[in-house]
Amino acid sequence: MSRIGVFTCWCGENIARTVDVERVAEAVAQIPGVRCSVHNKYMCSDPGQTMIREKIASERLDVLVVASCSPHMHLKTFRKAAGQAGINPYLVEMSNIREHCSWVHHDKEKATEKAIQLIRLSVEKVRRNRALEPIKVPVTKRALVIGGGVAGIQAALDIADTGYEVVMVEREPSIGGKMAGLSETFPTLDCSQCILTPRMVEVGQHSRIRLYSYSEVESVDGYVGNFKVTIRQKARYVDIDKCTGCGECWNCCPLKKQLSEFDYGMGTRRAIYVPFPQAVPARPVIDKNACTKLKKGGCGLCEKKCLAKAINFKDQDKLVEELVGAIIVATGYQLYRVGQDQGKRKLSGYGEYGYGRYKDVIDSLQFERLVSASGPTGGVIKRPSDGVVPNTVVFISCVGSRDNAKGLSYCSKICCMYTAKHTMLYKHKVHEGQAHVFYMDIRAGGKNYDEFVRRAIEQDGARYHRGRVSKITEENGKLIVRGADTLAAVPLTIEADMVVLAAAMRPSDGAEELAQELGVGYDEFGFFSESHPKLRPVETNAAGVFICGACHAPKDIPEAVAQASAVAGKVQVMFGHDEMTREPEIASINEQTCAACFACVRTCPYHAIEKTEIRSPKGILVKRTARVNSGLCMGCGTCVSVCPSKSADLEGFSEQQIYSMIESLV
Amino acid sequence: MTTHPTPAHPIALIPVENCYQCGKCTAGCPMAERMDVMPNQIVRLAQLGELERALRAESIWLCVSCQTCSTRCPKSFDCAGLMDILRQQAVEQAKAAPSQVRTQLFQKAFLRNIRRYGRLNELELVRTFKTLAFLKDMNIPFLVKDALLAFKLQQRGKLYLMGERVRDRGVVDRIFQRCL
Amino acid sequence: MSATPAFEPKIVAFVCNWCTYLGADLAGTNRLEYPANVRIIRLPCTGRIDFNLLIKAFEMKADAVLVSGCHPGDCHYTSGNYHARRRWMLFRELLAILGVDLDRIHFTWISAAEGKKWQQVITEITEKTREMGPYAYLSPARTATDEQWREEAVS
Amino acid sequence: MEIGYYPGCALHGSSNDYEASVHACLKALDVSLRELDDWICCGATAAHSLNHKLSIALPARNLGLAERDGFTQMLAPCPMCSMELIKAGRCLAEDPQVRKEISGIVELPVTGKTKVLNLIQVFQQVGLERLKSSVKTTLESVRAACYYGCLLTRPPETLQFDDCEQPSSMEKILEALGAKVVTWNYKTECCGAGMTMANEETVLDLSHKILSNAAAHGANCLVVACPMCHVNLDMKQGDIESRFNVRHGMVVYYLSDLVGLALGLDPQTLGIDRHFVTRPASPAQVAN
Repeated sequence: MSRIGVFTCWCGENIARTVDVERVAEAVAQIPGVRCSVHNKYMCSDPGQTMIREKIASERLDVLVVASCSPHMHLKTFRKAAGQAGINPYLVEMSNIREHCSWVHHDKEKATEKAIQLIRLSVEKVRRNRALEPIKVPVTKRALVIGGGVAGIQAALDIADTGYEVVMVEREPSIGGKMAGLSETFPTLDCSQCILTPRMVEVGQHSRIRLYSYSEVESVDGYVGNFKVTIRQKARYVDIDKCTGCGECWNCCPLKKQLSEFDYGMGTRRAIYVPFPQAVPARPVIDKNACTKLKKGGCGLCEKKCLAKAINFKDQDKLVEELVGAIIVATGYQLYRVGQDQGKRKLSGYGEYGYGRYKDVIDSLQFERLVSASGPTGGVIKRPSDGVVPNTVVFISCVGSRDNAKGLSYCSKICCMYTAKHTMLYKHKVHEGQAHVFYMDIRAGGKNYDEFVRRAIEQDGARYHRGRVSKITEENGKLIVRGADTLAAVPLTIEADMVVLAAAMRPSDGAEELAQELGVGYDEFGFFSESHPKLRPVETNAAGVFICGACHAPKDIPEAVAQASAVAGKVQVMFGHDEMTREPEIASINEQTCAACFACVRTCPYHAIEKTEIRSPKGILVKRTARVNSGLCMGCGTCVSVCPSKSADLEGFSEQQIYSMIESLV
Repeated sequence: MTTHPTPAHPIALIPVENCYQCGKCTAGCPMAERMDVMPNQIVRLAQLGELERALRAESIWLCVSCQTCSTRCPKSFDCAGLMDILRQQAVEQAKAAPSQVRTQLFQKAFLRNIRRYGRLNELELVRTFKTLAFLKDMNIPFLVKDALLAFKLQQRGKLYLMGERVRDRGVVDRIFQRCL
Repeated sequence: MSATPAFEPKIVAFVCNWCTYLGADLAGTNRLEYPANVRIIRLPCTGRIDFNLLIKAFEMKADAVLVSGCHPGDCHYTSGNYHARRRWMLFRELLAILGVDLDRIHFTWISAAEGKKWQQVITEITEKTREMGPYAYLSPARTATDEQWREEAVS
Repeated sequence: MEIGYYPGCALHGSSNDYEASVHACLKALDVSLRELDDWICCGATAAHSLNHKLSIALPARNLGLAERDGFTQMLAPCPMCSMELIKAGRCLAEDPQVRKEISGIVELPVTGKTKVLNLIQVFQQVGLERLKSSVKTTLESVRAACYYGCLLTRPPETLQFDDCEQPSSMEKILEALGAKVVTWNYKTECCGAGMTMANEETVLDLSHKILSNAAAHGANCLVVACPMCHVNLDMKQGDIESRFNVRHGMVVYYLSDLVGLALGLDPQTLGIDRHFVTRPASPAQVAN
């Protein structure tokens, strides 16, 4: 029989105002097994914790219930206090009589009655708790970074510079991500490539970073500290070790008119190409959907020209395995494809803006390439249809963002800023030009951000109209933009030469599949979920998996970089230990009673249950059984509820405990 | 989701607070240029509970019910539906803008017409409408304006001196009685 | 008027630790008042819900049971809530056969951000259950031979 | 194929050319129309502007008649009628309370289960292949601007027909008949609809823009599937021309006119000679 101590907290007035704490303590003292029932003004305070420690000693208590706030608030506090007094931390439970009782009820009688019941429930549970030890697992001190955009680069360099190895996987032929294609960045207007490319080179040359470009994560097995990652290296048809990057091949390729992905279709490339001159690795790739040799067996000119013999038309996808202890997801974003198929998520609409039909209606990333000095026009703003410099440009914000009907309900956060930047860059290049912006609200929170927007308006003369655009049509080479200026309360039609749509930020293609592979939560839009929005912003609910950058939510470069460094810090903390501990409240299988139906194996979301065989010393099969891998089990308990033979159980939430909790409610 | 009208719809049931005043309704409205109060302002007035001004606005009578606003609304707010309700209330409360009286008279004449015959009797509709309008504004050119049109229609066999009527006119009248 | 106290239904809520429990916490933080009739049993995940638990709750004189977890796609454990829902589909017939009044079982998804929804759900269920009146569930196994059972169990 | 038919007031009035065209054309395609017995007016804009309940009840009466007569599908060639009927049908289907109340008002049990079709949908049911194979005279010289107006596609959640911003169903039919279609900007802009009488200025203004844009994009005729659009663009074209001092001379066809011509029917049968703006006598000359 346990000696149970119950400690009821007043939480100042917070609990005591509606719950008669003294009466609770008296009532609880009557429960069989309760040796000590006391109360204190602030149980979590130093005097409160001292009281707990003293009572443990004086009453020889061996299990505790603290009735105060939510266990999410202070369970760790009280378990630690109990641990210091020599009680196994897992023999402490909490009753939530604040959030679930005193704060939500006004009737003192009922609230007091409820508090007593809640404590009784915890008492019934705690007396069946078992002493547990945290699970220790070894740590492989290598990190995987998925995604080589600015966030991934920052995280990788920070971790590698601390002395740990990093494996980076980038889907595209070069790292650099979206930022590599940007022109100048707000609010300082510094050149994007100038600040990014040196970092890209660092990654490419770092002795502790192994870069897999043009590769994707195929599968992830294992658990925190011990992941086994399979990486698919897509056939590049160029041996990047032999290749010197001399450029003979892409200069001789006769297929000149391939639309460049890097330029978002605004420029062209060859069938063998380096996406952009500063690419890392600065090695070409062959577009198998364009190359004549790969499609029909002709040409082969590049192979003949290559002195390094690096071209390999027989190249195939390769799978490689890497062992890592932590995984960092930095898969970034893509733009809402205006008025076009958005893949699975049935986002449709914006037929009224004519994107895809009118050549001079472009999206914001395309505009970035138009103003970029390294872009297809050499930084001269020429509209796509006829190469004429546009005299009037309309910028439309919130395209897809904040549009529940045809798009996404959230704000993409950075569009207000880059649209202001676009108007400035445009004005700086086309002095006579007029920029119009249709906006709903200007969201320019951040250091020097609002000043930046005001500069666009006051100095560079961008005309801001508060209203959405309803329709764009094309008439005699002009785009007729029908909007409204709600501040002037007028409908407003502007004849523009070009229209730039600030399309919403969405997670990259494949983000959801990756989230599922990693066991990380994601929201309805496909953005990865953090473990706690305030206190664990870069961790996920899958231990050992971290997130940074726009895969988590729309964010700008400074924020993505800050998050990336935060992730690096978390990984360094993890790698600072040779072993790591995990919560021991996990499932177990009674192998004696297991009927080997393996329903648990099929339902376990973590693939943490394996089929095993018990053999006699002579190797004769005694029985087959399921077995929990304690490194993988996260303790959800799904196996317990599906087990027909009741052989599965969960520490901390055992069958016995839950049934006796229910029984205590009589 | 767009709210579908139900037979009883006090204005309080319309989720006007869903509108975030982006102005796309005004931007796309074919009639906005002629309106005294913009569609988004009409919604705004409804949000503020300033119905008086909305009910007296000419705009609600200029609205052609083309539904462009409701169709493109990013919040799926049924602005065209709100216009309907405001029109109904404006008539009920005798607040309809005097300058737009013709539209009201036309619609009243239209309903009177179908109440009587069950189907539209175009010639009689024009006659009723013109008479009502004339009694209101004594505008002779407007009264006789479409006389020539009648001739042209007749030439094309499109003019029916006697319109159709339904057999069960009783039920039509009773439907009107129950609804009005 | 009458001296008999109003019927106060007993509602047992099985909630997951990561969404609904936190949603209820949020209701508290925001001081959203609701009837005191609910007793929360915290589970790691609704995937842990075994439908025997529901029967047990009704045997223990619960008048209504609520099962609430994370929204689809939001499960802390990736898919526990789907398992719960799938099993509910399978087991509801069985519960009906066992004589459980299915109208007294409620399923919802309440996220950690939905304190307001928790308040509404609890208020609605309490009101509904109050209207339905007390529930005296007797499992078929227990009805006739309750005593016998207990004896057997003891021995 | 037999389907129910709700002509609506316009087709039994000054838009009798549309009715002639629809009848002749569908007959040639072996679609027989069974007119709803003793149908009443749908109430149109007047009802939904002045009395909401009436705007449900009037179409609901017709839906009740259709259910009584066992119609599963019913063509309403006027988009105003079809929209009102569909809207009422949705209201009825969604809410049992409404069903009960309205059934009482209209003195007929009504559930809203009858599927109401616009003219384009009937052609779609006939099928493009069938249309293609029935062509007797290809419409080679036709360069049509297909005009949908407001009510064929809006409100989209209620009507669930075609893309409300870039509809293409009429184009597909005309292309199957060998006609050329032009890309233009005013496909779904409003022509002023039922305001013809009460607010003529507006109608002339809006319709003028539509006619101009169609011509600017190289169309030699407009194609509509709405009697009100036809009134505004055809009958009022003279007024538009004198108001804006321009010469449009734009022939405005009903969709069924062009289908009929392609099927070898003569313009008189299709009622084309009753249009205000006329030119052609034979299909070959349709668009000269």
